Amino acid sequence: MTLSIGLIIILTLYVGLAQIDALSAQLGLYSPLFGGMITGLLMGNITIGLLVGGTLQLMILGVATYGGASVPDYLSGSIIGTAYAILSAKGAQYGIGLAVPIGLLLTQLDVLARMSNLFFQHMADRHARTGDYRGVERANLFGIIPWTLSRMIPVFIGLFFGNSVVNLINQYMPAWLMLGLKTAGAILPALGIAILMRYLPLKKFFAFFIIGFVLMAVGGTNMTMMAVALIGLALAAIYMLFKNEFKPAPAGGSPAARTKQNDDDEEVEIDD
Amino acid sequence: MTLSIGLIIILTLYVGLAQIDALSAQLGLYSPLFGGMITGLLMGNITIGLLVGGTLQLMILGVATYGGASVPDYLSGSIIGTAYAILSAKGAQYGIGLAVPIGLLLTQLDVLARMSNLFFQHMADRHARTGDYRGVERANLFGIIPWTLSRMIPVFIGLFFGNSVVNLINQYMPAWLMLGLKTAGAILPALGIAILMRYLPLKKFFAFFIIGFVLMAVGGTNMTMMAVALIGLALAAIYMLFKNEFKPAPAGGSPAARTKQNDDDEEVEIDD
Amino acid sequence: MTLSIGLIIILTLYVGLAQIDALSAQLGLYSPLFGGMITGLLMGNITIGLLVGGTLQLMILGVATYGGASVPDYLSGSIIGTAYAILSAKGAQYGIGLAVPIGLLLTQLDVLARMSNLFFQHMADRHARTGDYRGVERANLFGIIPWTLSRMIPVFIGLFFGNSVVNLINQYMPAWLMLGLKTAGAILPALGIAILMRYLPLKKFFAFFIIGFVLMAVGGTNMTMMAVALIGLALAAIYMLFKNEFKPAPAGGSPAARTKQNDDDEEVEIDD
Amino acid sequence: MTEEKTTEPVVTRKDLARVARRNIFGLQLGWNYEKMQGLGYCYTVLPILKKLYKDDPDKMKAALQNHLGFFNTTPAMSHLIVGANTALEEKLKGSDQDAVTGLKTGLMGPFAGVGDTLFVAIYRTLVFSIAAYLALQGQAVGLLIPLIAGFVILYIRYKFTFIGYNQGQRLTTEFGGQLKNLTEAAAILGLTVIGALIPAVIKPVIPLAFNIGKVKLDFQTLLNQIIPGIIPIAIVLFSYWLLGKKKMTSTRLLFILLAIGIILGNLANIVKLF
Amino acid sequence: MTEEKTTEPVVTRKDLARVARRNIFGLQLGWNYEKMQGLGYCYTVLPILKKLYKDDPDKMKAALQNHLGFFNTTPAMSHLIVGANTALEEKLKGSDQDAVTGLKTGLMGPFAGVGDTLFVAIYRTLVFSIAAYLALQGQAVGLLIPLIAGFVILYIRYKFTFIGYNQGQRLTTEFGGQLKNLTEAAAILGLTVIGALIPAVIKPVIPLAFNIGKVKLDFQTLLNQIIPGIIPIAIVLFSYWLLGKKKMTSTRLLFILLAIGIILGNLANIVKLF
Amino acid sequence: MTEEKTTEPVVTRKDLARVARRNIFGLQLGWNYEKMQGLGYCYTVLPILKKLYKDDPDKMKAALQNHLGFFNTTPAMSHLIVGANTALEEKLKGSDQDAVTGLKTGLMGPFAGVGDTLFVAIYRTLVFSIAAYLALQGQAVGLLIPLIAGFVILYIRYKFTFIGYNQGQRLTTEFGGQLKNLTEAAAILGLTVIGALIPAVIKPVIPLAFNIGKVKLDFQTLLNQIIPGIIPIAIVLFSYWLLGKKKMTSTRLLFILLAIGIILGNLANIVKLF
Ligand SMILES: OC[C@H]1O[C@H](O)[C@@H](O)[C@@H](O)[C@@H]1O
Ligand SMILES: OC[C@H]1O[C@H](O)[C@@H](O)[C@@H](O)[C@@H]1O
Ligand SMILES: OC[C@H]1O[C@H](O)[C@@H](O)[C@@H](O)[C@@H]1O
Repeated sequence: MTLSIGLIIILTLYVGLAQIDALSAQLGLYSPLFGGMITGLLMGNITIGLLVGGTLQLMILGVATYGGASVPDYLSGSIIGTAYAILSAKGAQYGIGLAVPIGLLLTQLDVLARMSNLFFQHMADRHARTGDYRGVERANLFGIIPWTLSRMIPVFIGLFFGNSVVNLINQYMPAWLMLGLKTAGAILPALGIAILMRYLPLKKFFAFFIIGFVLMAVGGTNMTMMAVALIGLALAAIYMLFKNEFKPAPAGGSPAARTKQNDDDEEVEIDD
Repeated sequence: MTLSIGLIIILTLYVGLAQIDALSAQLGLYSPLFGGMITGLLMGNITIGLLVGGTLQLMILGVATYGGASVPDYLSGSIIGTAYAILSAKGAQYGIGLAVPIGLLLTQLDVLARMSNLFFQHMADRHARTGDYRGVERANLFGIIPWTLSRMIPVFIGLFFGNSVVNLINQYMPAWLMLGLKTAGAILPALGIAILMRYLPLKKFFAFFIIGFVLMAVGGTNMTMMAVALIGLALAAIYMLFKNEFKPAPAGGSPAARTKQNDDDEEVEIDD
Repeated sequence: MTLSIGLIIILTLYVGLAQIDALSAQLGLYSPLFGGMITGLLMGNITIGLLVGGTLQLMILGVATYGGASVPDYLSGSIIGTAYAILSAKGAQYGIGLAVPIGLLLTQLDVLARMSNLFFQHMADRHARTGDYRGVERANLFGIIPWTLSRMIPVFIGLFFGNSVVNLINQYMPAWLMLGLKTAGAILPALGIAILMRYLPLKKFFAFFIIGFVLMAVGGTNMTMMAVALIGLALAAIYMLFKNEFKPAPAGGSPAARTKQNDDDEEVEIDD
Repeated sequence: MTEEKTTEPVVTRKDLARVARRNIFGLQLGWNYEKMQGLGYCYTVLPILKKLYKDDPDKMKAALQNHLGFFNTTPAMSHLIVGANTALEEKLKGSDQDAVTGLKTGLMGPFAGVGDTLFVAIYRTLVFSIAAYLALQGQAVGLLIPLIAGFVILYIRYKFTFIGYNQGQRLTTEFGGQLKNLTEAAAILGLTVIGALIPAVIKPVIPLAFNIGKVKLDFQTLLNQIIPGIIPIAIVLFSYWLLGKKKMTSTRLLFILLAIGIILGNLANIVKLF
Repeated sequence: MTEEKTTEPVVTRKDLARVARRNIFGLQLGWNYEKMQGLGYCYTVLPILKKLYKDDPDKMKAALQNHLGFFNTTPAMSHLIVGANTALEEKLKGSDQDAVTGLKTGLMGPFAGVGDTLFVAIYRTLVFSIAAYLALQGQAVGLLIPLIAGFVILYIRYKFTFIGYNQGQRLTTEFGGQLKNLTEAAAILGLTVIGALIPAVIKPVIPLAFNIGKVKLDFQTLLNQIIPGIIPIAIVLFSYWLLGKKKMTSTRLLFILLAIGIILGNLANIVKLF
Repeated sequence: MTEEKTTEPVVTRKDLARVARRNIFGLQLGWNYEKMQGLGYCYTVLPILKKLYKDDPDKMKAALQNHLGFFNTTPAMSHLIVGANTALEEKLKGSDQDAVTGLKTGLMGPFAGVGDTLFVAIYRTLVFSIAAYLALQGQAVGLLIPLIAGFVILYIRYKFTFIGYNQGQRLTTEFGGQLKNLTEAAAILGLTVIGALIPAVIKPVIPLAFNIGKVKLDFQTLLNQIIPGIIPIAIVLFSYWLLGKKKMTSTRLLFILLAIGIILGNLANIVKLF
């Protein structure tokens, strides 16, 4: 199978739109899950798209651009990875194996975009000094250009050379690596989960983490994530019920102090 | 199969006795569950009796004669419905489908009985004025007559004409209605459950409702109602344990005030 | 199969060592579980050892030498019982059936050992009066002799006459007793569990007991003890979390008083 | 027996037991729209009236007319009131019928609130839902649950007469608080059971499947992958929501559910029409 | 609208709605390492500035430069600040730009803390983990979850502009307390889901079995008898522990996990080497 | 080390370590009905006595006799007392043997209560019940649980000597409170495990079935439809109830359970007799 130029252009436009979504409405187009699904859908194999996108999504679950940090671009990764997986007919694990290094590599382009915008900030500063508010407005909108190009260019290139790249890999990738990547793909979601655990108040509320784990682990075939989520909701509601019913009236300022303490506990710095 | 006159008389006597049970000892004879079971037992098909009685029981779960309200007479309904189901050999759903309109119709006779008793109240008032306490006593006991007749007459008639009614229905009931009633029978318990939810403090304790639902929904083949009830018991005990351990000493009158608030939340009026 | 004299000596030495473990480091060698397992291992049938040891372990779960009480010697019982079970090739239930009376009988030797040590206590008292601390030291170490002999002698004798005893039993034990002992073996763990329930604050925390029971009872094939233990851990953590968050500051001395009350509740005397 | 009494009691254990029996049997026989349980209440306390006013026709007449007045509460709770009433009547000996009426009408309202919740709504949920669940699985043995529980309640009602007699007018405060607690705990248990009842007894089979390419997708199976029991809970929550609407009655809801059932049951045929 | 205002308001509902839309669309378009969301913030509040300072070029210049200054917070929370800022700006009419800056910089820090936890960490866990879980089971329908939730969040962001405008400077105290509570409840829910996610999505197959006599012992089956999911949880806890180490970055952890995966996947062959 | 001390300490870390080892090994070797752990206690603290009173035969004699007196507590807890005793002995240098005795006899009682609950009842439940459960499933690996936990406890005992030494007489208040909390949490865990143990390890097969018409009803299957594990829990609750009776001993209960087992096992034959 080959990628038509039309499809390449559509996916390139999609990644630009998705990047704008990431900055503004955040409806989800920007997520690897959507990236994989849409690529899969357009290339006629939605299942592979869901597997690639879903796994990448879980890997990046705890990773976020806190404070403007740059994170691996698994959106572009999921698009190119899904495409390669379908082109090569080697299954989702193959696509994940490729999406990961691509996503890591593209981290740099995010940095580049954030730096390029400095130019528009300075342009706006100049307009501000003259009171030209329309100029300030324009400067902000220009920011769209670096943001979208930083995603559209690599995706275009990646898809355009897709066949050749895939052929190259197929020739040189050893069997043990394929086998290994398969298992690696199955454990990589641990990454996103572990990072997330660092950001949530695990020490205070570890009991609920255990309950969730055990329910799913021993729950059998009927157990679903939604079921566990409902139990989690019930437990949260019970916690709030008890808090409302039993909490002694706080002496001035003490609850703030208590919270601070917990925050300290959890604020572990992770460099992405 | 036909109903012997002896059986009709026994069931008629039973419904009279059951109505007295409903007013006095409330051991359960008055419940559709018993009505269906006993009719089924006497007619040689206890399973159908349990299915008809059980479903009607669940439909009326949240319905009660609060304040002297009249509710559908699903006791008589369950007796006649079970009898028709067995007579027609068309299964429990068929019996449920017939019991429902019968029960609704008979609501009116409950009203009639409650009105007829006015006569005895006034009789007692007259005796009271003369100090004839034996007369007052008698007046109260006379109340048994309207109460029991309001159930015994319709049940007798319903059973007596059973065969003809069943034949009529079988001739004219379309297939889609039979099919539809089958599914309707399977969802009708939602009625009693939803009404009950209006009478219980669902807003305050919805967490436990969720837990019960999820446990049963995902619990697999080993899960039983008794198991969930035990979990519910444990959760109630934990709530009381915490209440005893953690509840700050209440300031004068405040707990009453708090309760009032909850009551307000839940007191939704439902016309039956 | 017969027991070599070498094996008999090794097991005799083991029970001596295990008794010292019971008094000092308490690593577990003293437990029927280890007794059964090691005997089974050395005699080439570890599974039977685990079954005999495991069942005896559960029987003695709530039994402990509180205050220096003498308890059935199921350690020696598990060694001899496992050996007999393997020698007779009649299965674990057979071994358990024999281990129980043996363990009960040997209770007396524990009493004897504790009495014999009086001799060394008095020896130490004499040395103390002269200030001979080395003598005191020696007196304590001599205590090892009664303790170990009280286990080593019966185990040696039991194993030495093993074959003859087993033959005797096989000849005279009726079928119904064998059948009955099998079921008895399956319910005997109730003994240890019930005793333990008397020592734990069941009245206060019965809710958690129920939860544990229901989880395991309806949990299906995936449920394991470790899973329930994790849930128990989570519940304990939630209890402590709430205690920290919601407990009103105690007035002077009141928590002690409250605890006392609970203790009273639970302090049921059981004679072993 | 209560500290308020001065002379020795005339009401014996046997009298109280008799009143308790009459209360169980007779309270609601004469139920009517004017005085509701008024007739039955008078019937219930008659043995006491006879004992106290046998030789005083005027007091008897006054007492009879008084106790024939309006009364209505949860039958189980009425025992407490009858007991307290007896103690008061015995003490006042007909000297103050207003005090007696005040006691009755003051307690019947709040006791109906607590009692209807605890002894009707929650109690019936617990015993009948589990019994009905077993019945739907073809097991008649579940009927023992309401039967046994019924006898327990009878025993409690019997005891209530004595508690009411001994506690007298302190009933509302102390005893009321305990009942509130019990009601709350019972509500938690009841709601857990109600939640479980939904997937256990509402089991529609929805005959709807799509063919996408070669794969046949069964609608219900698909939904159950989100969470089993999603259709039953949706139907119940929809019913619950409807009941919150103005003008919605349980009878109307019944017809709506019947309609939904008929539609769902014929869904496969309905879809084919398009 | 707040009690602090004296003259009638000039900012209309329509103005606030416009600001809300700009906030959603434009806040981060010009994101840069110097002022972060500063450029976007200025863009967001421009309609207000135009309305207030159209006829006063000096105030306009000052306001533009002021609002181009450093700003950074969770986008969802920024609406509250923008709203409060608007109310203050309307009241002060440019008389005290320091007060405005103080409001912005004072709130953005704490709001970033709460907001990144609630609207990023927990929110994404909930919607994306369930969606990804369904995706791994081949169901695209799960993608509706983030989509629908996304629209809900948009609505909340829209409302936040108005809440910020009405609450003014009281934002931190009252509203902050509510958000803390919500964050705590959401964290419980989030951690439950995270715990469940581990055995649900981490599913390595470890090809390792021992032959003891005639019995074949599969390593993974054996471990699962202790508790199913023991391998996934061990991998996650190991990763969690590594992340707590100095010098450990998520990228390094990625390579470690890749290595572990490759080793585990080839375990059968590796064992044969010995 | 504690604030009560004035002169520099003579007891070294090495001394304390030695005492801890003797405590573990020797405390109960000389256990007897007269002084219980008295002989072992004297053995345990001997290194300290030697160091302090080597050159003072009178004090040595007095100290020896004193420490040979009655002593009894949970071995794990004894370390705390030995530690505190050492600190006091070092401070008083034999000047007040009554204070030392007071410390020992004052602490040993309450510490036995907490210690026997935590380190015996609950601890053994947790480690041995899970290990025995795995053993009954044929897995020897479970024996590692008590073994590993045993080493952890050894480490704790070792530490307790030092904690006792440093905390001195403040032991009862602060440290006691922490232990109480731990005991409560551990009891919750223990009771959950005990509850689970019942259906996991009590598995009687009751050979009883009825033939009603053509249907064969298996007694046990029928009961399990109410709740699986109903027979095991009934047997345990019955045993628990019996143990509460006067004159009931665990040995008697053992014979009762044996009898029940023999009856249940032969039930099919017994029923045939009638
Ligand atoms: O951390 C606060 C904030 O920083 C940046 O502006 C962005 O990455 C946001 O997504 C984030 O919420
Ligand atoms: O509501 C109070 C009371 O009213 C009526 O008397 C009857 O319907 C009772 O069942 C009910 O408890
Ligand atoms: O009860 C306190 C204590 O008494 C004896 O010394 C021994 O049996 C110990 O095991 C126990 O802990």
